[in-house]
Amino acid sequence: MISVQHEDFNIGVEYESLRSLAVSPGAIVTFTGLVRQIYDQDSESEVVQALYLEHYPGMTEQKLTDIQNQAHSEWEILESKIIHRVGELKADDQIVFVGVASRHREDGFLAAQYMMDFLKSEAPFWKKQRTEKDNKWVNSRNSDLKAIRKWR
Amino acid sequence: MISVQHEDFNIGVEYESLRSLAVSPGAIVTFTGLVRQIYDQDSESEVVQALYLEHYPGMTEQKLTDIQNQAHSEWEILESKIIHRVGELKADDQIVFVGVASRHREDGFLAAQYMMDFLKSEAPFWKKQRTEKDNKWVNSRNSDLKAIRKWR
Amino acid sequence: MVVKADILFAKGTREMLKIHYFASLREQMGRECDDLVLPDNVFNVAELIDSIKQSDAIFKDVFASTPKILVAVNQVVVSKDCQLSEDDEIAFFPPMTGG
Amino acid sequence: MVVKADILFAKGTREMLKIHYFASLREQMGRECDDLVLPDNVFNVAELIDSIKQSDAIFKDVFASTPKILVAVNQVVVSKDCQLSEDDEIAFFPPMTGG
Repeated sequence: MISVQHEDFNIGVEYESLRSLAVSPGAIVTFTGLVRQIYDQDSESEVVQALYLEHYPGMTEQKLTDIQNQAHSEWEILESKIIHRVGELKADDQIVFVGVASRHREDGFLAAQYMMDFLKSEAPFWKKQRTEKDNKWVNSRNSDLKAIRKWR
Repeated sequence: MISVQHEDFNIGVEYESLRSLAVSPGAIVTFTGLVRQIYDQDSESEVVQALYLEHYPGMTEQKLTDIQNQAHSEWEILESKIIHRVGELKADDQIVFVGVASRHREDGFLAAQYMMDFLKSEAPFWKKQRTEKDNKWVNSRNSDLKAIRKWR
Repeated sequence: MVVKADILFAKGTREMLKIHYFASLREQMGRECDDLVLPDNVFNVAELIDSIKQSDAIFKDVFASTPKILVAVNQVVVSKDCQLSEDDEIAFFPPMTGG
Repeated sequence: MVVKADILFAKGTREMLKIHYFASLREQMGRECDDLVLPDNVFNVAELIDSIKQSDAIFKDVFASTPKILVAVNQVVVSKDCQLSEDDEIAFFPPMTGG
């Protein structure tokens, strides 16, 4: 299941949902991404006050579904969930959730990392951050582009 | 922080604890291990009804602390927590929790995997499982021994 | 699927390309989208970009000043030699930064 | 640190090795632990195991029938050539299966 939403999400609820949907899981891995106050992308530390998340409706849902299906074909997964928020967010807010229930821990860890890596570089979301100084679009990170190469 | 306990634990509570203790985390990874009903170790599927977790008091706490300290020295981690239950457990019960708050997702995923891999092979816990057929000690998995080699 | 005969026949009701701009491109273009009749000499994405550059100075400036622009056709990221049909949904945007 | 002179002098109050057994070994031994005075000719783990095998038939059987037994001295897993002191805490157990 995937969800693109304005609303916040609750890890406890998402975890229990994966736990009850999966038949006899041995491992549940969750990843949550949050808005960091100190964003060090441009080598200078700036305090991020807010973040605006833009997305491409339609393509986003399709891409997240593709990424999830791909993860299910690569590893032995029982259930998984991707949530991504859009719109205005504050520092320390939750942005993204990936949860995987699997029989064995290796599949859970790898599938969660796989989904996060592809989501970062291939799902059509864009971040604009507001600091004390200005308002600017976040640049893509080279490390994120490298991250998906390891899966090829 | 580490905890060896009989009581169950709550992922939502553990997640929020990591989130509030860590200063501006960008990523929180949680791993939860559960008692699988279908345990296929001996190539035959048996329904596990209960599990008894024995441990070596003193050495367990020391080893978990060592593993946690090692993870903190290997990766950039803000906060982490290990919980392991002991005593009688039922099928579908939670056994083990590892949570990591970090700035970047790579550190969080790697540190959580690292702690789980070493916990599996080096922390003095032993599982005895009760199936419909019998009551027997679980054998260590070769894949678990291999898992720690990748970190050397 | 629209066949060539239909296009020639129904010139007046010819379908439009929908072009979307996202994030910094949307801001620089000053608008979210454009509708455009696929020019007769344009068959792929590279040709479309060249064609719009000639008619739209802002578009030309944005493409000149932005280091990397991705193109999606019908919501799938494609390379510049991707063939176009006259009712395609095109989108231009910078590299993604979600997650 | 107890020096040799003390051991010889205070034979009656000599400290004991504590030996723990866990999991399947505990069940096979039929007990959780043993107290043992470190024999004079025993300096390391391998020698201790041989020594106990000679005095304890159950221990000998358990060691013969168990494919892999780990040893911890003072709560740290060690190899069989680990040197012993007379107040060490020894533990024997099968490979761990937690998590």
